[in-house]
Amino acid sequence: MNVSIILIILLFGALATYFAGDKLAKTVALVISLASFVASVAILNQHNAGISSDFIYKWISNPNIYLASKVDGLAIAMMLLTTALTTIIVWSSFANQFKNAKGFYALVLFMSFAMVGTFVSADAFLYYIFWELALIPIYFIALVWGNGDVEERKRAIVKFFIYTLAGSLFMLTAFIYLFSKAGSLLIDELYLLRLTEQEQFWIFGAFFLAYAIKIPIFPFHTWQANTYQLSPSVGTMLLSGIMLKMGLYSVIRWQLPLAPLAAKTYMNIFLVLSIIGVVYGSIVALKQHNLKKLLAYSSLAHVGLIAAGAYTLSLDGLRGAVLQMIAHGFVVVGLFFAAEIIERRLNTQEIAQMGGIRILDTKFASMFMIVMVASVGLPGTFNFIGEFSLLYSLYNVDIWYAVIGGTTIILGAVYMLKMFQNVMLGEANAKPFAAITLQESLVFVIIIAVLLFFGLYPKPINDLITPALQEIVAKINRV
Amino acid sequence: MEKNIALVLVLAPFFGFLFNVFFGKKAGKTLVGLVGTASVLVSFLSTLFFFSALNANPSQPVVVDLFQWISLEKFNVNFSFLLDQLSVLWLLFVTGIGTLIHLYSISYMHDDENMNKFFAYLNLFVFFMIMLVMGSNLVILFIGWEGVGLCSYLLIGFWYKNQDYNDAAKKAFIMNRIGDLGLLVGLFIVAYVFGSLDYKVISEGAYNTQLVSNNSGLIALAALCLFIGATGKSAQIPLYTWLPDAMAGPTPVSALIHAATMVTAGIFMVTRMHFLFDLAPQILDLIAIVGAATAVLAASIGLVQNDIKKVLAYSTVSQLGLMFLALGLGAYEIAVFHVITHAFFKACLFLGSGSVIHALHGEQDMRNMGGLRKVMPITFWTMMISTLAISGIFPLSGFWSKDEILLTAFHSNIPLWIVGSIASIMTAFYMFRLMYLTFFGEFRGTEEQKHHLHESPALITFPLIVLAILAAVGGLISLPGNSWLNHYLAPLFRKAHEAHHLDATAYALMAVATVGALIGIGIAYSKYIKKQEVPVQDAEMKGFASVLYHKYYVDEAYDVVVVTPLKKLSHFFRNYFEVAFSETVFAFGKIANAIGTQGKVLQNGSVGFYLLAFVIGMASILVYLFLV
Amino acid sequence: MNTLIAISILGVLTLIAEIFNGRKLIVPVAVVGLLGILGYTISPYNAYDFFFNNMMVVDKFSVAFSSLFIVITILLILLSHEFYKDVPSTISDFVAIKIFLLAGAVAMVSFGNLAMFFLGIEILSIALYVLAASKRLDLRSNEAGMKYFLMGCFASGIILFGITLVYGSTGTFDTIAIYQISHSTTFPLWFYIGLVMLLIGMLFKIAAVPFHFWAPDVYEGAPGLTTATMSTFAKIVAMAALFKLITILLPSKLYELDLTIVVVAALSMLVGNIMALRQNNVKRMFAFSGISHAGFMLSTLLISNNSANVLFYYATAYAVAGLAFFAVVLYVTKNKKHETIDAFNGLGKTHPLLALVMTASLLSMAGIPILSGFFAKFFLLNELVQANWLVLVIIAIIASIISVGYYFKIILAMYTKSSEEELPSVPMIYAVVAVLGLIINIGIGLAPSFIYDLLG
Amino acid sequence: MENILQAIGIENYIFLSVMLFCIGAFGVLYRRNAIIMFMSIEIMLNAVNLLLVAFSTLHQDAEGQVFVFFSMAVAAAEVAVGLAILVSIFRNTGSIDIDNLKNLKG
Repeated sequence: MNVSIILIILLFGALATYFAGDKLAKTVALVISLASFVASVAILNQHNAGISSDFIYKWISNPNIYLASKVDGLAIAMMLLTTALTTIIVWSSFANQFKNAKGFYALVLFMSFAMVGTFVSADAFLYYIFWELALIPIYFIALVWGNGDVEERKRAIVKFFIYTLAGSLFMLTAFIYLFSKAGSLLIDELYLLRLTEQEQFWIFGAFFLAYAIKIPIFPFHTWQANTYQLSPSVGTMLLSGIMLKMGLYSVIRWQLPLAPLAAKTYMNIFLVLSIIGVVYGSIVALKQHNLKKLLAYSSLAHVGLIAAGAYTLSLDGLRGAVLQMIAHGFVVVGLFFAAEIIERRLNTQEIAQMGGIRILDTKFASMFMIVMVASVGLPGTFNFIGEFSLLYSLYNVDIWYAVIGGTTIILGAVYMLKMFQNVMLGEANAKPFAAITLQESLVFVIIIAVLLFFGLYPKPINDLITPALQEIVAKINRV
Repeated sequence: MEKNIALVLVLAPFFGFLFNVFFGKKAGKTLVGLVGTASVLVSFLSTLFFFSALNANPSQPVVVDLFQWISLEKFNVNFSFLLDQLSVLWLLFVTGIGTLIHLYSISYMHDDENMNKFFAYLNLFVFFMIMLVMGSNLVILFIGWEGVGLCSYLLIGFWYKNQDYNDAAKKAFIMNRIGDLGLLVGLFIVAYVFGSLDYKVISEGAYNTQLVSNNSGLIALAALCLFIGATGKSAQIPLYTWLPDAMAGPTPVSALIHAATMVTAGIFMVTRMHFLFDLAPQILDLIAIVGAATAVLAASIGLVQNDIKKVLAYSTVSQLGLMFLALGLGAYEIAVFHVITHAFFKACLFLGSGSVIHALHGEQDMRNMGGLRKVMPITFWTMMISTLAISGIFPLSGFWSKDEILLTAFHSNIPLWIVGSIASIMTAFYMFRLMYLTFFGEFRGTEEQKHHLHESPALITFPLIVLAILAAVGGLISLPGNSWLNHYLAPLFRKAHEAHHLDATAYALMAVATVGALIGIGIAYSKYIKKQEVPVQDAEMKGFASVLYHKYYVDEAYDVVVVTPLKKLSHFFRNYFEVAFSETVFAFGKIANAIGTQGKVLQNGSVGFYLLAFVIGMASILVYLFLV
Repeated sequence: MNTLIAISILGVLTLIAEIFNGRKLIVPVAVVGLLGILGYTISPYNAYDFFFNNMMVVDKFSVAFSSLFIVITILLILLSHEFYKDVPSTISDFVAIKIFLLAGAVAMVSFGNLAMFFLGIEILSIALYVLAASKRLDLRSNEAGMKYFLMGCFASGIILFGITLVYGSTGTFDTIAIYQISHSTTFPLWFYIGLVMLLIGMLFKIAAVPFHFWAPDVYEGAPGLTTATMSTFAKIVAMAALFKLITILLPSKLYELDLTIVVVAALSMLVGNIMALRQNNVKRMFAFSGISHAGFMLSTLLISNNSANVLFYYATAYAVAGLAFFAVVLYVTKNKKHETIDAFNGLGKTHPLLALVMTASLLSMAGIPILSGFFAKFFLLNELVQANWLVLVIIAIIASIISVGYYFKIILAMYTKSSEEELPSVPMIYAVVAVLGLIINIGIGLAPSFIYDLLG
Repeated sequence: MENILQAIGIENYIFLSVMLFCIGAFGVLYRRNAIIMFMSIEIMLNAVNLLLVAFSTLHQDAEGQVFVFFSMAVAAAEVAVGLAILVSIFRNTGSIDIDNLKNLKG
């Protein structure tokens, strides 16, 4: 069994969902996403048993392009993250009534398909195709099923699309250039290239544009807050939980090993930008009145730290980045789901109109609280492991990076606690707040279980990703 | 066997927590209290097991290695516990006092609708505190460190309907996190220098002269960072302002977390890492100075506070300052000694004040109390003993521990001794001021309150009595000249710390200290018993008293220096930077659109113009290709 | 060769059918006939033949492009059936003209003699003048026809002058002979001047900047189906002819000429896309979009390897997307005077299938993967990088980014606005053409080699 | 024939044709009457025809002259279509001034 089975499940699952009709769509989507998750686990088992799940077929002979996948521990980890989160996200949306649900869930699965594809591709061309494909569904999800004023939404979503596409096209140019050098776009053959520093600089820069916009790294983040705010929660979760990780993953898989010289020479610039993002995102988050926007800026801060870890080029940094990517994926989905739960009941995202929810629903408050403290990296949660490794790797580069990047610990607590206080605490809200349903709480339970389990016992993930990351570090250090 | 008991020790409170969270509502209040208390008691009993084992075999600390936790390139962090003299000692009073306070809470919190939550949080706190103390490396300590911070946050904001309480909780968490960052950076430096975060490895590294001399700068920096962490948790200058605010929480919380256990974590950590601090004498000096300054600053604020718990809070800050003074002087075991005695009498005082507040249905302002001595005899007498102890009256526990600190200070640095002594005199004054205002004179509250005055039930008074006894006799564990504590802790320290001999200087100093305490008491007596003064209303406060009452305006200063600029910055970023970035991206689109709009003018519909453009285009191509 | 004859006969037959009252049969017969011709054309795929003293040359290039033209014509004729429903009396004329257009197109890609080329281009042009002005009561149509006619004649004059100069310098119209002469002896400067004038005339036909001004006006004014014909069919025919002219006549690569082409291509990409941003009329917008695609296709002249393949793939992708696009546009704007974007409001809800086709076509033209337009751009840019024209690649990328802006205007209208009026039900034939376009679009995206390797 | 061509020189024929061509082109550019524009275009085409014949003679090759017939036929067809369009315009607007045709722009 090779990894294409997951892609097939998701792609045909998307079609099946569409043809299942509006009523059945979400059930079918859930089954499909669950199936893809099970298949991912099967791939994981196969990987642990030492059996390769790669595939390679010739696709286009002229120019030389393959349908190829490389399923190492890193790819499997990301694949598991994607399929698990897709399942959770689909499940979390069960209480929502979408118009044209069949289209909606088909797009969700299609997006998942594209993201899995991005993570497993071993041919740059295939990778790029998946990378771009992932953009289309989220564009429609945000546009058609989004909330807020239509004109404002159009402005924000189109900006998001064109902006990210613009970045990606420069990446495509870089790949084309690499192809002209290597005669193939298979990742292993690209790794063999010996590029001059000048060439690497431009390639690194082109990649950076694509990834910095996608991740996003300060100051390329301007699409983020509005898009998150205006997308439906499912879209926001997909974007923040998985799609951001595509950028970070690509930094690790493509950007650093392909242009190691440039990475080493200009490392500090990117570290500084990433760390500015950490502080800047946190500070901007302090004064947000919109819950989803606040979470968006917190996301900016968190991914800034992850990116900084990746740009340290050290094993600790990369490992911390991957761990934190996974942890952040779950946390951010949990946070946005909390926002969604509130929005379902109070019909607002404005923090000023919330408050006093804890009295009305203590169960929800507790679960929200756990996810929140996980997001501020409390030890014992998964996020702490990632944050610890990341900050340690930053320290090894320069103590000031660790200190300034570490302010996220403080500022994160500031805005998160403030948010929690204004949203949940205080006198009871005048508006009624229906108790959290079993279905909703199950989502939280799963997320919390993941966060706590891996917070205490991250070894399985660690063992999974470390060999792959060691290989990548070796590639980075090959010059 | 040992491993299992250690796990029981750690997990018992956690199970208590789980029980209270999931079944607390259904189980009923009695069962909640029972399970909560019993789980801590189990831990206490387990600790006793280790204590006896350790006494039998002092050189063999128990190490419980569970599993590999965080892996880094150069080292791994294991999930493992270390039960040596220091941790067992700490565990003893954490779980011991914890049990008493749980017991106390059964009655104290009985009327609260969320009693199960309260016990859950309290159990969780004990769990994290045990982790903090028992961890065999700095990262496990850090789990506990942040965990107790979280519980502190939850418990301070326990009455979450009141946003002021929530503010206080938030403030506590955030100020702690500032310290935590310091601690974290300290961890990184230690890991970088010693290649591990395990206490054992670090301590071995610390005695490796080669390693140390190569990294002396970094080690000092590490010590500084760790100390910054300690200032957060243990409420020292400059991060002490959260502790007085933290009194928003229920009183048992103040007793357990904000007096006896959590706030001593900083001292624990410094003692734990003493080998590192020993290598950085300049940082030790700094610690001593900060400690002394905190002691006197907090004491002076305590002089004029009217909220009974605020007085105790500032007293705690001040006493913690004294402990840091001891640490800074390198007298770790003396600091530990004071931690223990302080835990006894301060817990007793807080619980006593809780008893008073309970009797007055939530009244905390001492101006509205008075004359409670007759109505609440047990509360009065237990508190009196503790007050005498904290004031350093012979032969109660506080006398011995405080005296040791001042003695050490006198031997190494006279100005520090003077500062410490002033703080002690002030302590005696404000504690007796508290006692006089609360228990003597006439009752100044409403008739309604007066009608309901009563002594607290046995569940409340029993812990008071136990703690009062401990506060009275606690000094026995480290008498000058024959210190059991020093002997017990000796395996921890490579260079032996001998207890001070009782020479003439020592006796003289004891006398001076006692006289000082008596002077403080005397002033309080003359002011509040003889003249029957009652502190004036807030608005009438004048001069320096007003400055003191407003805590030197430190909160306001922090507001101006840190909080407001941060808010302004956030505002500025949001309203200008964000807009600028956004508009920059839009600008590309706008430019293209603007060109498009202008271009429409060219597309004017006139065939003549089109042909002209055609000809010009053709001509320029031909000219370029054939004439240039 | 026989292809051309067969097509002409078919054209005449369609006209005759009118006499025998066979109107209803015209479209089916024409389509079946063309399918037969298509099969006949493809069958000797690897043929390399000369006819009538080299007047016609049949090679892979001509066969491949002729087949493509035939396919496009079939689709256009299918659309005619519905489009001219209101004026059934003229259907034979319009079908016949389309078939004659095809004859001209085939001549333009299989010429072996400049006379044949000239005839082909004139057949094509004159047929288009007629089509453009075919709504004779509509002033806009008249204006479009007139503008196209005037400028087209002017361009024809230039082309003719260019042919004359080439003839003057070499003494023959035969392309093979010209090629041999140009490689063996030296000859006057006229030759190059002639060649450049030919090039300029053809640049006008493909609507490259700065010879593009006619295109938006004519596209807007002409009847919808004619616009479709001009923008998809005529553009790629002209481009193929230009490509063939340059490759067989230009003796050696000239840096200056390449640079000229680069400038023209870059300007076309940029001007086309930027101007399209502010258009509100779909046809006009598509005209500007076509200008930018002309720029892209023009860049194939710069590359040395696989250039014919790239052009063929690009042309196919563009034509397929364009036809599907117009199938939807024709339906949506059926009863409207102006083809504004508002006409698409709410299409996503009322006709999800058509909206999907439209979206796919637009995304394909914008170059979003898995659709064929992406591969077309990828192949092109890939070869451009190999040919060291990185500057043009960057400009192409920027142009692509801009293009997304206006393609999305239509998508936004379809999915975020709600329609004010009821649209009539979808004519079967439009849906068929649209879906066919979509299938081919995705199909050649999934298996690009099928098209890309055709020309070897 | 040959002698005349040699006597006059092919260059002069080319100049003449180019001049005629340019005159025609300028005519198209400057005049706004559609009929006159048609005539100008005819001048352009005929200039080319002239040149073709000259080259044909130069090369002693009949092809060029044959080509002229093609070109004349094509020109006739073009003008026929053009006039038809013009008639249609005249019916609609009552004018043949090309400057009236500015509805399509922008």
